[in-house]
Amino acid sequence: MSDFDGAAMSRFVSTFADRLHERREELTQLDSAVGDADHGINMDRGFSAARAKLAELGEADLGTMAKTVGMTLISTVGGASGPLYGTFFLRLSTSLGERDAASTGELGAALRAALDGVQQRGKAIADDKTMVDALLPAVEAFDAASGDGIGPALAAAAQAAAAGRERITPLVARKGRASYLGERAMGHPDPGATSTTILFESLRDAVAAD
Amino acid sequence: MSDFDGAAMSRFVSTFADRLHERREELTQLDSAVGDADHGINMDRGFSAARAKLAELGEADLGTMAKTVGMTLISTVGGASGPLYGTFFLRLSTSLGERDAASTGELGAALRAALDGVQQRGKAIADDKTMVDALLPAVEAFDAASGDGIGPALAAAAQAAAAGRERITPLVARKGRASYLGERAMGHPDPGATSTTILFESLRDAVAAD
Amino acid sequence: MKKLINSTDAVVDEALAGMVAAHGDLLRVIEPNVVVRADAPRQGKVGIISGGGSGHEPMHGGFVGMGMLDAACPGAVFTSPVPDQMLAATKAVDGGAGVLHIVKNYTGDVMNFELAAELAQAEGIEVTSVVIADDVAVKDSLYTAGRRGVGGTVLAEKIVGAAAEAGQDLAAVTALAQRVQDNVRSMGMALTSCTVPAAGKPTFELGEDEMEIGIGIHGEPGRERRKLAGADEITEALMGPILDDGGFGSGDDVLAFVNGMGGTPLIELYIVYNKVAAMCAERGIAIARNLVGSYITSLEMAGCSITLLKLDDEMTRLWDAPVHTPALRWGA
Amino acid sequence: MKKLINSTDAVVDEALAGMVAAHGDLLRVIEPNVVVRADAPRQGKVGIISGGGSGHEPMHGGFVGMGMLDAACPGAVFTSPVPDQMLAATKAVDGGAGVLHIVKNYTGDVMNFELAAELAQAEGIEVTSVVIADDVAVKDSLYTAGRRGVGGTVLAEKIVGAAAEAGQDLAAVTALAQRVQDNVRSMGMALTSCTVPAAGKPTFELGEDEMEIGIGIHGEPGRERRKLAGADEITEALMGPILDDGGFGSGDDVLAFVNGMGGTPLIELYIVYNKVAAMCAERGIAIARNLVGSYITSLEMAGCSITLLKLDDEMTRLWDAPVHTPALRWGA
Ligand SMILES: Nc1ncnc2c1ncn2[C@@H]1O[C@H](COP(=O)(O)OP(=O)(O)O)[C@@H](O)[C@H]1O
Ligand SMILES: Nc1ncnc2c1ncn2[C@@H]1O[C@H](COP(=O)(O)OP(=O)(O)O)[C@@H](O)[C@H]1O
Ligand SMILES: [Mg+2]
Ligand SMILES: [Mg+2]
Ligand SMILES: [Mg+2]
Ligand SMILES: [Mg+2]
Repeated sequence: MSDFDGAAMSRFVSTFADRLHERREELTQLDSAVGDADHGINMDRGFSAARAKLAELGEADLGTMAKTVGMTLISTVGGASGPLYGTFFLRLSTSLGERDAASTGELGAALRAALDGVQQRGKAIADDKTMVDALLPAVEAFDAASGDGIGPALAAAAQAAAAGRERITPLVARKGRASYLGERAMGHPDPGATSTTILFESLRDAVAAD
Repeated sequence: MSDFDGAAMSRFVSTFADRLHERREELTQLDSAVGDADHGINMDRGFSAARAKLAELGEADLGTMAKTVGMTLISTVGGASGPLYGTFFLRLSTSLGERDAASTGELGAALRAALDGVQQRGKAIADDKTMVDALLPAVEAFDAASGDGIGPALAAAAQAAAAGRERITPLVARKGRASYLGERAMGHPDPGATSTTILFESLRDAVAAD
Repeated sequence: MKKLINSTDAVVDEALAGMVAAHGDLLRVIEPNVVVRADAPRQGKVGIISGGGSGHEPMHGGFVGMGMLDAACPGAVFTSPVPDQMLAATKAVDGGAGVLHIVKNYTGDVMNFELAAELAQAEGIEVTSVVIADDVAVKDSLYTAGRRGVGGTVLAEKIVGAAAEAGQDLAAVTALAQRVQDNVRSMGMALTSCTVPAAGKPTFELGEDEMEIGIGIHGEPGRERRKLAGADEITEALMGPILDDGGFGSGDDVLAFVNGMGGTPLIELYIVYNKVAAMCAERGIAIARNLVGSYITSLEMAGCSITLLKLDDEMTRLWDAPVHTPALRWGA
Repeated sequence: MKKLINSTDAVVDEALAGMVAAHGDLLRVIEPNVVVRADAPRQGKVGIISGGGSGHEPMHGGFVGMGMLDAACPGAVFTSPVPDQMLAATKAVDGGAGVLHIVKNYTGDVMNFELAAELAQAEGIEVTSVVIADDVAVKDSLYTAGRRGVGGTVLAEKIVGAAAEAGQDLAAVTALAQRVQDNVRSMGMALTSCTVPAAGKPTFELGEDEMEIGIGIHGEPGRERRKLAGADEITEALMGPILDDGGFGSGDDVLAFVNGMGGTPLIELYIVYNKVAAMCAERGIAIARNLVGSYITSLEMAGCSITLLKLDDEMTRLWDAPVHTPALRWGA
């Protein structure tokens, strides 16, 4: 299995866009229960635009690709997920820079930078019941498994994201709209943690498909 | 069986008020189908007020009693039925005058005057599908049977009112709100013809109860 | 039935009390339930009054104030008021120059206003009446109850109110009201029924994919039930009869009024207005003035109505004149 | 889903087109979907902008015009706008005196406005932001997303808009906006859910005898589901937390704002206002100004919110100052 390159980045974004489109209703439904019923719509709109922009962009280094995705998300999504996922990709971009391919370690550092960006932007910490609770364990699992190579590291990350999402489902939310519900949010999965889980599954599968 | 006196008038209004109250929902339901869903409410409001006013009035001649009812209806009902039923009783009043009791013939003349008043006020003719289609045959049946005495004459009137109401149910309405519906009113009984039928049944039973 | 009410009997009285609490600078309520302009009667000014069943708010009480109505008579929900109210209103606003009754064409309204006018005239007050009958969903015929009075009423009250405020006499404001009536056409539709509080359940039932075209403002069913359509198609279905019947055409100046029925939010009314504007533009009809909002409603019914009024210079000037009422306010 | 729309994707664009068609004298729309006051930028005047998801009409686009907002940024339905919009708005209204962003406190709105402010500042425009967070249904806490911005936003936009119109500088209008925020409290409730067009079904389901207390304006469920109650009891349930949290009491002058959520007719709002007025009177609180109507809505949701603002003389004077926008107009 090779490094993470432009083709992998394209497949990743494209796979994620497909799955968001397929699961648009499910994500919106989760957001109905604890929020404003738009998360699936927002993510679908943003990533279908990002995929189209990437296609327009053609060949480019990883940083430029990630920046294109991040800027597109910020300009098309709105809501909480626009700046958060936008920041995620902009930080990936800064970290990956002009590289055409990233090693497992470099990808891990970029994901870590992305996590930091999301936390700075949204000020959520662990157990606030947000996408951070899928993202943070995913990044840590990736780091822990990165010695085994990119495939296993991404598999571990995806699994950790899903586990994080499950883990926080019983909690009360402290950030995002679900926080308005108080105890009524208990037992409802977080929409953003769900889409972040799909993100890591898409990343895993995009790389594995190589 | 005696003439129509103040006690009979009281029983008549009171019986009619009771039945309107009991059948308030049914009348309103009929008005939902072809109008604005208030006929039962209107009639119940008006006749419960009229009954109370009659009780306040105490002993009085027939004209004063009918006038009290008519004025109360005009002041409390509104809608189409307020002026129409109000006029009905005001014309009864003028015709009955200061009598304490009316013969069968006198009652027949008063009912005829009431019919004329309703037609002048509302400008409806036969087959416009309004209360006139119950009132007009009732008055004619009363006249035709008045030789048999007040009881049989009122029984004939009540039967004719009910038959009139049935007869026009299939028609298109030309007056009242049901006229807005065009052919959609066909097959729906007219609310006002229904309440007029109840009026004659109440009058029949009030006199028979003597 | 889901409503913000306390009891079905108290709806009208409590809403009137709320209006007085909110707009005591503009209006007061006198017995028996008449909303009267705070400074009425005004000597020498023609009094303009209207009235009808409640459930159409802000009409008519919300139009009482400077430059519009001098008094409004709210009946029970969807039930025309009683003559006592119109008589009290007429007396309360008479400043010696006579009183115009603006009456929506419903059998009950017409008869009750007629009785009141007779009583007021008997007391020596000069009264004229103009009946508004602008609803093209109903066939115009001498042999029936005729057309309903709907959206055109709002426009008539504003324009005639301005004329009376400007000092026009009874004959002039009466003729003007009739001119508005002759030049205005409306039609409405419903996505959902409303529920009369005292009835407790919806006046009609509509399937999730159905709508009523040609409804009035009393929850009465429309002329026709159709499959639900898009806003543009609905707008065409309403505008077609309005344009035809009113003979609106190239070179006309109109006032276009898109009205919500009570349960429809403003965002949807603007979508309808967008199509109204496009249809007028295609036909060379200039929308010189417009009004978009819920001004003549049918409780919580979802739906809309469209009204077009062919304007002349005087009507336009009077429309622009200052008005200060709870529901319409400008220039003041 | 029963709505007067053509397609779920076109809702916002067509409604904006309708607004421009209706109110071209007051506003225009520039790319990327920004509603801008017709005469912006005005040299030397502080620009006031706001924005948020669509579905709350007339807020914010309906408040663009003389004496209120210079621009509004409508996002997708219930989705905060993107920074490109606020940046374009900021540039379009900047008259050299800086621009104030009035932001409702939702994570998305705050982050997107923040990004825009950073970009605008990078382009040399002075930008300040005030976050409105007046919803007492949500606990005020540093460790959460904090309170939502609801009805207080309308009042802030009017008052601050008047100050900017009067020539106050950026520091002054910013401080004033903060003063409004510090003195305003709101709470809302729903009788029915709304339906996000793109979602196609109600955001939540409520039984025929249930209501949600403590809802926001995005169809999010409230703090608590209760058995349906009468208007007075509902008003008490909303007023209690507002009065407590805001410390409103005897001798205070307030602006009382009873707001409809989109599907509730005016007659019901007056019933609620009647109780609000009674409760204030009991407590010696003087309602110096009031507003009753649907100004910050949640699509076709039935329900209401109540807002109280403790007024000082300057706020009262600015509230009374002329305003000419599609949705609020007086003195002009
Ligand atoms: N402060 C925050 N930090 C991180 N994630 C957040 C924060 N606030 C909200 N989120 C995430 O955003 C998701 C909601 O996204 P979305 O529905 O698109 O935005 P909005 O709440 O503006 O409608 C939540 O499920 C949560 O995971
Ligand atoms: N012009 C008329 N002449 C006689 N009866 C009429 C006329 N118009 C309506 N009605 C009667 O009135 C009834 C409706 O009464 P009601 O529902 O109380 O009044 P509204 O139509 O004002 O709501 C109709 O069913 C009809 O019988
Ligand atoms: Mg959301
Ligand atoms: Mg009726
Ligand atoms: Mg009626
Ligand atoms: Mg959102």
